[in-house]
Amino acid sequence: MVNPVLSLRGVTKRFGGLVAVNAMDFDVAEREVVGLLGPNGSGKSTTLNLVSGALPLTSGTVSLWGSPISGLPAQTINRKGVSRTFQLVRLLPSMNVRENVIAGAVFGHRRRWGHDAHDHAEHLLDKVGLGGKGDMPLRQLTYIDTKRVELARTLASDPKVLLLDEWLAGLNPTELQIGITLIKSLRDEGRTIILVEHVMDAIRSLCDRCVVMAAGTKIAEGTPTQVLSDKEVIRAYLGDDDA
Amino acid sequence: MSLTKTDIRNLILAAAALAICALLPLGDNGYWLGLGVTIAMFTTLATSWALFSGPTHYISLATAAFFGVGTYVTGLGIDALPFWSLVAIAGLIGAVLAALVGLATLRLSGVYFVIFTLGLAELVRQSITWVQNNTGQKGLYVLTDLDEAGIYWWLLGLAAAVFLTGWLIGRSRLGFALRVIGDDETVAAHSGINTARAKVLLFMLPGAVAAMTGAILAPRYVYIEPSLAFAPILSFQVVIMALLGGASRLWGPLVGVIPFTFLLEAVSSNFPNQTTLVIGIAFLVIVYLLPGGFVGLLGKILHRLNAREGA
Amino acid sequence: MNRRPFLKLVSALTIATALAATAASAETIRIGAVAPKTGPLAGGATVTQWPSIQLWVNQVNAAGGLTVDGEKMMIELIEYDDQTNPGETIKAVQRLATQDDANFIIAPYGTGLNLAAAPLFDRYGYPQIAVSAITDQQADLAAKFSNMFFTLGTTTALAADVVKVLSGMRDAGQMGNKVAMVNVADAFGIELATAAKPLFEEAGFDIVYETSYPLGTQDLSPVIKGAAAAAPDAFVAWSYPPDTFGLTEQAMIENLDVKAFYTAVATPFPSYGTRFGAAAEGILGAGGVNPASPAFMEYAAAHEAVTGAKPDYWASATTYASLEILGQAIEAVGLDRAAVSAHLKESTFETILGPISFDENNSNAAFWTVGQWQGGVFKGVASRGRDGTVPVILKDGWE
Amino acid sequence: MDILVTGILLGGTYALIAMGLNLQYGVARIMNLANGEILVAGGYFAFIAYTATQLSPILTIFLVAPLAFALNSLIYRVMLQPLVNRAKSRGQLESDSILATFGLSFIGVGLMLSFFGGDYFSYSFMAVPVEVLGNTYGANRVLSFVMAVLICGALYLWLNRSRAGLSIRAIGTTPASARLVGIDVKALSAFTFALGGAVTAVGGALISTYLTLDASTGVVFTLKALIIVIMGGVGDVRGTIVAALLLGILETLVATLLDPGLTLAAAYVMFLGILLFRPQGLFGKKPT
Repeated sequence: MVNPVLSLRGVTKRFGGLVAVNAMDFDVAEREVVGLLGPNGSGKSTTLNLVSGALPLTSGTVSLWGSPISGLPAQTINRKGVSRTFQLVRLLPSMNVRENVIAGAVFGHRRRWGHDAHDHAEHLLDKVGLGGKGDMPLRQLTYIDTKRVELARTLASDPKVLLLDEWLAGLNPTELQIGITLIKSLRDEGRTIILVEHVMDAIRSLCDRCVVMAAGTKIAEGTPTQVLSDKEVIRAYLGDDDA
Repeated sequence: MSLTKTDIRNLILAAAALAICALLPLGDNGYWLGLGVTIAMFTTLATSWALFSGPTHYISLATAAFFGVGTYVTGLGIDALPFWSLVAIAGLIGAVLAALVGLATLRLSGVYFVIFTLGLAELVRQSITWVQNNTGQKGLYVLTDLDEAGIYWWLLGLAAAVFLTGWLIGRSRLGFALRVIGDDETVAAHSGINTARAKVLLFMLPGAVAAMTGAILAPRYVYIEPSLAFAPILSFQVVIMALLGGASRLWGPLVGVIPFTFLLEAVSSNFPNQTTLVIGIAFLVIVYLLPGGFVGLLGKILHRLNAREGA
Repeated sequence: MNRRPFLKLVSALTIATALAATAASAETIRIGAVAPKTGPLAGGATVTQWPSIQLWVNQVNAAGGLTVDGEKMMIELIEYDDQTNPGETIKAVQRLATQDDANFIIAPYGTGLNLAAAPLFDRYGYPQIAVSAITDQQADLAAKFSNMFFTLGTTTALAADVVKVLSGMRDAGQMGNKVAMVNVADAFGIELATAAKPLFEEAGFDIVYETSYPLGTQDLSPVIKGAAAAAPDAFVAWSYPPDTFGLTEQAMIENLDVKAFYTAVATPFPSYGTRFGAAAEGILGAGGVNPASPAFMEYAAAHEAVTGAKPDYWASATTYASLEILGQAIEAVGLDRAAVSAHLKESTFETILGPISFDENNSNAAFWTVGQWQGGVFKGVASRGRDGTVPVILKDGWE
Repeated sequence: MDILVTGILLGGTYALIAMGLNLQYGVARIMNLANGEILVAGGYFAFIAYTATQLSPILTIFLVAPLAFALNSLIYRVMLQPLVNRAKSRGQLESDSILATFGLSFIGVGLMLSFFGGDYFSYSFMAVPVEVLGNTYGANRVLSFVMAVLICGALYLWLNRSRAGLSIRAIGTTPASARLVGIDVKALSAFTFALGGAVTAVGGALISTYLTLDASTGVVFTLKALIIVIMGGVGDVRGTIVAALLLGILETLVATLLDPGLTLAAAYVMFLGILLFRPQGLFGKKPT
């Protein structure tokens, strides 16, 4: 791959004796949507945490446009243009919807403050489908709306790379379609996206490429159709019942 | 940055309140002024404490350490330097000390911070007495012409500066960053906030203010002794007053300091033999009956009123 | 939790305030007292300050009060606890001066608290007969606060007389000239050590061990072991109450072999004698009295009868004497505070310690400096201008 | 060698001071700032028993322990249980309990003052030298060290070998999961809090044989205990013992070889060092 936006080389994470992520290698090209798949506990979220700086690496490197970002604190990685959502939605409970979005805009990759940040937040709320709800307190939001707020906050710093950790999980079919359309529009804006996802419909319609993990190791890489028919992948998901 | 009409109105009201407070020494030069000094002192300390601890939820018990350092700055320098410069130096030393402590401990979880700050007063006191002992320093006497009214005005000025700083921080990126950190530190870091730096920067404020308060009050104590300058009780008084008022609002500590000062005054004048006992009971009453402080109580009342109107 | 305790507190407050208001009738002399009942200095104040105040007020009132302008006036005592906190001392003095309209205020306890209160005593014109305020700054302080009087002596005198007593023993050939000197790292200990060091050197003593330890040190055995290793002839500790006890016990356990053993504050406390019993024999300490004088014996007996506790052998009697002085001055010139202050400066007062007068620095020039446990009693062995010193004896083991 | 023995003896004292708090904080999650007052109260009791009836402090502790247990049990049920119930998070319980127990410590000082007065209390018990490895030490310190070993050993065995001990350790590690496997967290928390109080009071009774106490000194001990508990790792008996011994040895080393004036500074430097490099304490488990 020429000039990958993000590349992982030998990325490893140990918790005591347990190897959660074992020598992961893969690249993500600009404007690409890459799905990170695998059964529960296979190390997908941990990999995402290593990229975003939430956890320190045991060994290996993560590079952004060729320069290493592994070892940097989360805030520095965010300022370089990598932004994420969380597996369990994390919002700021003491703030209203708009302030939650502004929180993403003030300190990140592209910084805004004052009226600028306010207007930008309104614009993003419109975009994620929460137009006019800026003054609402969080406790009045539905589940998908909390996900929308989190996405808007993630977008507020105008990131180049988006890490979405099961952002589509738990949505009903209608909401899922809305979500898929939204993510597509983000790619069309020129963002590079890594998805940790279980929802197969979303993977098929969104991902250019998939990386499949099992027990911390990469077991397959390719287009969604390729990896989903890979024997190794099927065994990882369904178990070794024919062995 | 632009000021709205409400902002301007609030500023004018605050300036007027300050002016009225500044007139106190002209009205009474004794008992009430003495209480005024106490209130001004605790307002300054508790408000600056809450500026850091309110948003971050770190309970700092380091007030006595910084305060003691401030009294020592005045005690050591009063014969050599003008008073105003000592207050400034105390603020500077307090800020630097706070930065060092913050760098070392603010990455730790809350309870370690509590205990380290609690021990800090003792540590600083031992270090100072050790140096004093090994340099053959005699007792420190602060004999100045600064009287009670002068100390009061100094404290009032400092309190005003603290409120202004707090107000400005509340409108700044730093203040906003701290609210985010207080809500969710992980989100803060992933939103590009340098959490450690923001916390250390803000911790320098109560450090500097407590040291300046100590420097201002040193002439009132006349004789600077380590065991009196670093008395740990001060740290706890500041915490309880700030929490009684409510640390989530800039004016919260103020509404805690005033009733608490009068309560302590009533207790110590009426129960001279059971002061400690009654203070302890008062403490428990606050913890059990007013968990959110007066600010929380007000919030609840407003909420109930709103609910009634809505229904 | 229900609301009842709070209501009780409120009603108790109301009642107490009402009582305080009615009690303040015109026929009494209101005398205020503020000293620690809690905090680090409470232990000392409970032995030295409060009982003597209680005794004096009790005795004066039992005798029908003080005679002012030919009329007997009873004393009404108003007590406040300053929690060993100078801020509280200041508030309490202000309260006494302006809210309680106290006629006179008894000086607080401890150097720091006395000095914190001094500007207020000065401003309101109250005479401040300080007892437990030992300082070398008496001249400066008296110049600044003209109503402040000092009774218990100066830091330098306290240190100098220890040197004098030890020099005497050495010159008499009773011991060598090696001294181990330690001090508690608090203002008092540091001041005394700083004053004593050059005096020891001038007197030709060899300081073979010198160190300080923090207030509240739980194990003083390294200090005693360090001193023992230097094989001194005399051990001198400028110590505070908890460490005075701790050092003595360690010295006993280590069987510290010295001819003279000195610890400072709390050595004259009766509880020191009770605790160490025969082992206390020959131990030197700060202060002293003439326990054989009839005046002191009478005072000690009354002290025990009224307060249930024995007085200490130093500042207790001086505290009582300071109150006698105040009483005599009031009887001489009345309730006018300026007149009382003036009278204090020019007169001589008969007290249980003997006659006391104040010099041009408002200082009492006659005071006890060094005492020693002899036969279960702490006797003065050195003083400035006091009668009844007894010869010093050698410390002969710890049994 | 002498330094080592002196340090270990002092470490025994520190273990007595800190062990009770470790139980209270590690399991019941109450950072009990009134710990020092319980200790001083235990000391008072021994003092009165000894001066009034010549009852040896070694026997007094058998009276002190059940009394302190009952008192602390009452304190927990009446005052602290409501806080535990209303706390929404660990952090809230921490700040609430800091404030509540701080109030309690005031009440403790106030009560002791009104009952016993503010005088120092000290008495001489077994203040005779004993020889250990060629050097002399106070018999009372040696005795209290032996008692510390016995108490800590018993606690350790009980926590690690008995069923109740296992449940208590489970609560200390993960209260939520302990509830799921059928452990009565409330009752055991109360029990452990009371036990911690009893251990502290016994420690106070033993310490009073060689330290001079008064009603207001409790806070000094609370502070030391907190530092030791945090250094050792919250909720771990071994950690507290090791931290107490380390602190004792360090302080004695500094006092003997450097300067007694620097002992406290050295203790805090060690405390800070441990916090920086092992924030979970010497024996604490890393939170996952």
